[in-house]
Amino acid sequence: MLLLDIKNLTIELKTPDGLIRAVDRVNLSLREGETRGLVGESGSGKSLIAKAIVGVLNKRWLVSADRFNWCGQDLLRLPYDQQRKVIGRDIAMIYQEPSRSLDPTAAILEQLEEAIPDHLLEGPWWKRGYLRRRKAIGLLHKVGVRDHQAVLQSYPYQLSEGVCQKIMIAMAIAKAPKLLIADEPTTALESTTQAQLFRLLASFNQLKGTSVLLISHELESIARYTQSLSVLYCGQLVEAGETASILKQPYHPYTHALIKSVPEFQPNLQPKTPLYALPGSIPVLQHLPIGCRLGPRCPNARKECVKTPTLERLQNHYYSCHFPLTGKKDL
Amino acid sequence: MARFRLLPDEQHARSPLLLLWREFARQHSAMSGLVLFILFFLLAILSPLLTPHDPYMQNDTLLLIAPSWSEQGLVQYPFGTDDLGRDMFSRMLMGARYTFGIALITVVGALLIGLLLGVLAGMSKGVKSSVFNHVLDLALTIPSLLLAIIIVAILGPGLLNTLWAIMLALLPQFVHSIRNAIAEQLNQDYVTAYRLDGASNWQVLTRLILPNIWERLTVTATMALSTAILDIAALGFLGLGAQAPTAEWGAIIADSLDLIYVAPVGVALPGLLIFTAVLSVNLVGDGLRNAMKKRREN
Amino acid sequence: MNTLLEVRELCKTYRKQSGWFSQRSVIALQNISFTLAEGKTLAIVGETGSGKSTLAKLLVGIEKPDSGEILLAGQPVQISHYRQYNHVIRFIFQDAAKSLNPHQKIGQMLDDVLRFSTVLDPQQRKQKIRQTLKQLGLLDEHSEYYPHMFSGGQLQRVALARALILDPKLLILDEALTALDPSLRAQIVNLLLELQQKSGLAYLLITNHLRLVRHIADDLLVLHQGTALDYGNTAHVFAHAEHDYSRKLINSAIT
Amino acid sequence: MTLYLLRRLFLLVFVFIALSILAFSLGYLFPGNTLQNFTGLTDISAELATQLTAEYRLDSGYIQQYIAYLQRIFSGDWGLSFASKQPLLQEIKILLPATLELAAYALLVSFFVGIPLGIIAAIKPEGIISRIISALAIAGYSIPVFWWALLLIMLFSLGLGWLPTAGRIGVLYEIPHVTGFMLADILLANSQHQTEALLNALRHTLLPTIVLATFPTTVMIRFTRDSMLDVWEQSYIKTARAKGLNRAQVLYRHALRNALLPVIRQIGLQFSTLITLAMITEVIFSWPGIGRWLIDSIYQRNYPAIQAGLLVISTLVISVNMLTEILHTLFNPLARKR
Amino acid sequence: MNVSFGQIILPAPGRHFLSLFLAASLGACQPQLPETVRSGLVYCSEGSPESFNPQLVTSGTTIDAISQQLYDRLLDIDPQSGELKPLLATQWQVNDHGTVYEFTLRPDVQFHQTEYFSPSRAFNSEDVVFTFNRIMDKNHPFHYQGGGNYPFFQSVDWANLVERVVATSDNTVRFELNRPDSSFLSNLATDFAAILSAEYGAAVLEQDQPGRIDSHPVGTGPFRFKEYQKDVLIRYYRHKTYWRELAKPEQLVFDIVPNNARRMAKLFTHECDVVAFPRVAELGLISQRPDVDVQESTSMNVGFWAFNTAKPPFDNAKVRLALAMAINREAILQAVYFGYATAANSVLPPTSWAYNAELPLLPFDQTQAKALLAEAGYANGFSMDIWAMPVQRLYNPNALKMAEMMQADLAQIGVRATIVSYEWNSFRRKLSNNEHDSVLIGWSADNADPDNFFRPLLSCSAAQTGTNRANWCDANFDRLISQALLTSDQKQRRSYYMAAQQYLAEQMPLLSIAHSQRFQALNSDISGIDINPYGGISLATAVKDVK
Repeated sequence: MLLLDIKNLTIELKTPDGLIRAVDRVNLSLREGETRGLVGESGSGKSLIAKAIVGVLNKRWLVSADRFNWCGQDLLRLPYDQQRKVIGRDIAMIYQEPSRSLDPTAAILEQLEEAIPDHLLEGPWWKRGYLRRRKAIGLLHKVGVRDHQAVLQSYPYQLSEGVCQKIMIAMAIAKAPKLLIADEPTTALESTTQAQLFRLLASFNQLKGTSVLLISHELESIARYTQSLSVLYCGQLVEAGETASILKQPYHPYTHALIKSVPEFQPNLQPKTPLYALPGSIPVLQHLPIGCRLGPRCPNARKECVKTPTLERLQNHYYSCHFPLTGKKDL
Repeated sequence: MARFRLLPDEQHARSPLLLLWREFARQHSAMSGLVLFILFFLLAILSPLLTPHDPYMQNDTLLLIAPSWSEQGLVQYPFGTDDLGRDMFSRMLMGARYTFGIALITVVGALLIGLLLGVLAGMSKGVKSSVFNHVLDLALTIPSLLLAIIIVAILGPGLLNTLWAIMLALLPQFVHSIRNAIAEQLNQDYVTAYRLDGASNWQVLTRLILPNIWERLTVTATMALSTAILDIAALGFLGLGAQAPTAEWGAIIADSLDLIYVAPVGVALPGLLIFTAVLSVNLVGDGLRNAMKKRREN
Repeated sequence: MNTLLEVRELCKTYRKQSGWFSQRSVIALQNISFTLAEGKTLAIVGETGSGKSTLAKLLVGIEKPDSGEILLAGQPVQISHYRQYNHVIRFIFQDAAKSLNPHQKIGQMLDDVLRFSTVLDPQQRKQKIRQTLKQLGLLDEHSEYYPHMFSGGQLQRVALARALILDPKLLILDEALTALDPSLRAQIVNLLLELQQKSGLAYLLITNHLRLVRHIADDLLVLHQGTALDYGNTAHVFAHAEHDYSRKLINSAIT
Repeated sequence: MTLYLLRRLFLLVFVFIALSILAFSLGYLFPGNTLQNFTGLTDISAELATQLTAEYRLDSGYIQQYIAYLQRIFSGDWGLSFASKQPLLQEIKILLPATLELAAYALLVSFFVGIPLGIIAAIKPEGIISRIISALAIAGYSIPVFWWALLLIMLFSLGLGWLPTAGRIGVLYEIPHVTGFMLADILLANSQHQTEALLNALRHTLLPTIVLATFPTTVMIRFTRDSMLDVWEQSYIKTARAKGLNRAQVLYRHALRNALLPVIRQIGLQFSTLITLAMITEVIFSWPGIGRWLIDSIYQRNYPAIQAGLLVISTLVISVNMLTEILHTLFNPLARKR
Repeated sequence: MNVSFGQIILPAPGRHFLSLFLAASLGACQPQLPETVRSGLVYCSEGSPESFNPQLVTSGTTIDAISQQLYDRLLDIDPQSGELKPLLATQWQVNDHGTVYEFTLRPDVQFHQTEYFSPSRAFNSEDVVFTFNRIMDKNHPFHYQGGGNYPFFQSVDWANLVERVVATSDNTVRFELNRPDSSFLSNLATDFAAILSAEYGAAVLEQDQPGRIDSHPVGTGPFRFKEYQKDVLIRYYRHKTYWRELAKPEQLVFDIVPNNARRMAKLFTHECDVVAFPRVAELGLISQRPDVDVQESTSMNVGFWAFNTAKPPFDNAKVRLALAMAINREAILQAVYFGYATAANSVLPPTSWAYNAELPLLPFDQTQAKALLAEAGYANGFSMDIWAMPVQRLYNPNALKMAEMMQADLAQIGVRATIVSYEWNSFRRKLSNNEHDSVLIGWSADNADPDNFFRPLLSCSAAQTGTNRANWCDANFDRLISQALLTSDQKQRRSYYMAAQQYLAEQMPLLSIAHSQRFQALNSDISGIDINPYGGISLATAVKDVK
């Protein structure tokens, strides 16, 4: 069953000069227990999508979609309170700067306990406080923090980024969410900690069946831990499908470039030889090319590319390109 | 990470200053504040040319003429005359020079001296700087008006002494603000980069730090200006600042207080002018702050 | 191949005031030695606090070492006279946007570099600026731009232009590639490689991005808490790291 | 933490020394006879002069003089007032509570009006209520306090005749001076007409409090609003909301604490302005406090009084400053970091 | 924008609502007021008293506040006729030479019972002797208390006039004079001649606090002293064993409000029951209000501009005359007195019997003034200062404004004037030291005798004591006014005074500017207060009509 089913999600920024379309008709779906990666360069709109799902975008942004279903309920058409309730119950999110995502003036214990919903505490009300505390300690152990006594009494500034991120995860899983969104969770961390965290996320997916939406601009770190992948470029979905199949055979020139630019995916590449790179730079939001936004940088671009390509499907593999790298396309 | 850079037309280069102005001009209140500010500024410069009558000339035959909107008023005296037959309108205009103009001079003076001290403090380190900081902290805790009052007590009342007093009283906050701004700048990567490019301390200061802090300085200066206007007027009102015939707004209020029942205009009008002047300065300052914030956000 | 830079037994200790009288010493670097030949790339890897940033600061002269020597082309130097040594060593900051004065046009900024450190006349400076911009794939009109008008990748090019305009022999890149998006990073990496091949530039790459290191670095130095653990040919260290910590670091990136 | 407190204390001592040096040097800076400025005696006979000179160490170096000055300050011998010939310390003891009382009311008003309004203004920053609050705030921020006081007097006292224009209580009520705080003294006076006296005192207090509270209230509004808007944009607020807390919970548990912590500090900073404004307010409402006394002293060239007034007011301001800073640190884990 | 801030009219419903709100929140519950508050009277005065002993002072402010409230004199002056009336003395006899006066004292007059003094006996002749010996006798224990200056008595040359004061019995006192003095009885009737308590004097001496006799007064007057807060208020309570009809108000408070406008405001808000010296500018406005009454009376006073004749160039009569002629007096009358005053050609007001009506009013002639200056050798003018008193007085409601006008006038003849003003007490101190060039001040009569204008203001003895603001000592003039005192024939005296006035007009030690009327504003529920043309006000008879 589809947990999340979004069709033609559009997110626009209100500026004095008019609306700027930062996310352009993106489709995104997630099954129960699935881990999906959301990849794109910075500014491609991946964080916006995540925030739109959790509903924490501020008023300067305008969100619209043909369909925005969560467990069959269209969130955008739900009353505000209802929407918050559903999201608060089912979806959790962690951010790239854990130390700033924790309230600097509150002790960890307080913040962690606050994240534990009442309905998960089984016991008479007078034991709630004790249970809550036990649960908080348990959560810390789950995310691999052993020295719970010291950590619980600490304030965020006293802890390292890695521990903060673990606490963020502990807070996220406290309510046993159906979906965990991780927005660049490892950017601020040391490389040795990064792997640890990804493994942690993967283990929750496997043990509890929690769906995970992993957002990153580093294709190589995401590819290892996700089952499926969505690739964004400049607010457009360029390709989506199972991770393995995309890595094996990308249809879109951008995905192709992305894969080829990472030395790790090119085992035969000699050291100090040029990497594959698309020419040009990412356009700024005010000056997006019409049609396919990769157009000016695309090696295969032709005049048809001024029209926005539609999302095509090949088995479980979606792509949006007029001239995919393999396979025939009927016009 | 995904913070969007909203870039303007690539055709014409927009300097940060221009962006600031664009954000500023977008706020109606800030713009009206600016217009008023310019008006007061022009008044302060041109008032002797604009006054229809000599603001100090007493006219025994025209005592306490009502403002021209009242039935007993005369057209030549739009705000009427005071109890010595002096034209209120002209006195109000001259007041712009004394209250607003002197405040402006005070702030500019304090700014310049503050810049000197602030740069010295900001660029130096160690024990000297720590002692300096403590002295500065002390000076900051003493209210500006109190400091001004003490200085006036030493020097004796008078507009010129007020000027020195307020300048001295404003100084600590300028030094503080400039020192902090410079310290902040010195921590920036681009300062290090500039040094690595071969820039001397002086070049770092003049070509890099000053252009980068002057916007903040302007905001500090507007706050200081509103304080200065209020302080000058308050001292004038208390009889410690501008003395009797001087057409300083605060002094005029104090002067007219005795006639508050007969001629309330003498209290209402200068007060309104002080209020408007301070408001215009605050609107500009607020607008500037908002504009800087908006520019940063975009 | 000539040795461009040699570092011998470099030490640096920071003193921090803690309380009124007591001082706490933090050892940032301890006996670091390495050499770098012309046209080669040395990568220095390590986690935050390993001392790699301190090393960079010592090398460009922002800070002075407590002991040890830095030799340029065999000559011991005190790198604090920037106008002289910035013709040899240039520094690229982690965040290009923060290393540029927001109130100055790119052209002016480049012009300032030349004014401070060369004796070129305005005409020659203009010429040099144009040439450098072109070399880095930027346009002439970019010199009329303010930093905020560039996108991330372009800004890194501008930063490179600023470094290269003095024709240095060595670039120190402090995490300068880490924050870039993959496709842009590839572009910049290509650019760096091209420059090295063409003009024999040497790079000192400070990073914790080991996959990239494997691709572009000739030598590798692993730093941990101020001491050098493994030092040698990149491929060798990757294959046969001596210290546990080095292995852990390498494994975390490669598995 | 102890170290921090010690350090603050050390700073306080340093600041006080600097302040006392300033006050001491005023004895020389003021026009007129130094001996007179220190003692407050206007007619000093030759033999008394020799005696006092020895006592005040005016014949020795400045440092000895300063030490003698400090000794006098601590032993409570502050000299006499030129104007009343009364010991200054005694006068100040009577006057200071009146100022403190007024300042305290104003501060309370600014707290209970300013902070809620600031929060309301921050909740919908573009809304009409928020705009009105902001406009009021900037107007209140710009209004000259003496003019504002006059306007209110004209309206409420002269126009409508509801409220008195001067003093702390009707002059016909005789309230013995015990604590110096009028309301407390009335309650302590234990007369059968307490209620009437209390109401009378409240009527007298109302206008000065409103006038004095205007500026700090607007500062509070602006500060709370900015602080709140700032905090509301922080990631941890988003985290809290993603946790599933509702708006009120987020506001109460996370936003408020973080937004109000800097406000505590602001009180300390505002206190200095408050005292200055209190001086003007006291003059206009004939409030028998230390500010009015100080300004009168300037008219009267009462140098010993000016000297003492400066010392008292500045010490007060600095102590309050220090206190709020310590409170701020106590409540704010982040500030302890340093 | 036709806003009159003085009377802001709100629409009726709003007004009602607001007043309801205020009444509810602050509750002005009239009926339960304590008696001291209910019948208490608040008199808003224009300044602080200098002392609580009338002997030591001259200022009208002090006299108003202390003299008739706390003390009684031997004699009184009938405000209507100006004749002498018995007070503490029930009757008196003079010998034929006019040199011995014998007074019979009133029995059963009680001194105040206060927190600091309980009298053991009633008033008797010992108190009279004590009181006047303090002034005359340099060996009196209190003579030098408070500086040893008794300005009024010194100005009338009391010490040389009175040989001695003897208690002839418990209730009779004899004054022996060195020479006859026609103003002697009038002087005893002035507010300065208050009777102190000898017993209290002994008590404070015993406590070694002699200063308290002047700061914590004990008298026989209708009110007793309670407390004094400098520059704030004086509080009196009713003297419960007063020999005459008890004072109507149980409590009397002098609320010290130096600022004119503020005093008016307090009147309008009923914070004050009686207001001294309402500003003449606002009289029209006050009379429109139904809740406020204005009392008016002629008053014997003069406002003048005195030159410090000891200082050059003011020692030159031509310079003084020139300065006087440069002043536009008419304008001053309009702008400062708002027409509620008559131009003065002499120090004596027209109501005095010695007034010289033939004396011409000094013309306003700046050309001639210039000519005179040139004659005196100051063709290019000079710089001077004009001291303007910081308080308003009957004789000069706004000295600062007057000074500003004169400053402008003087500029026309090339004299550059600086205006100087200090707080009132410092002002008077500095003035007594003769630090001024010229000063704007004035004089209100203490009794109906013309001598009260000449001797305190311009005699040599007054120049020594410091009430002679012109610092003028002229043998010729002194001779004229002393001769006038030696005779009791009014016609004869009058001719001397005429000559003296003529002489003053030529010498111009001071320029008499105006004689003004005296006003007093009070709430309409107050009655029973009359203005005395000879200074001091008595509030004992004031009745507050409580609703």
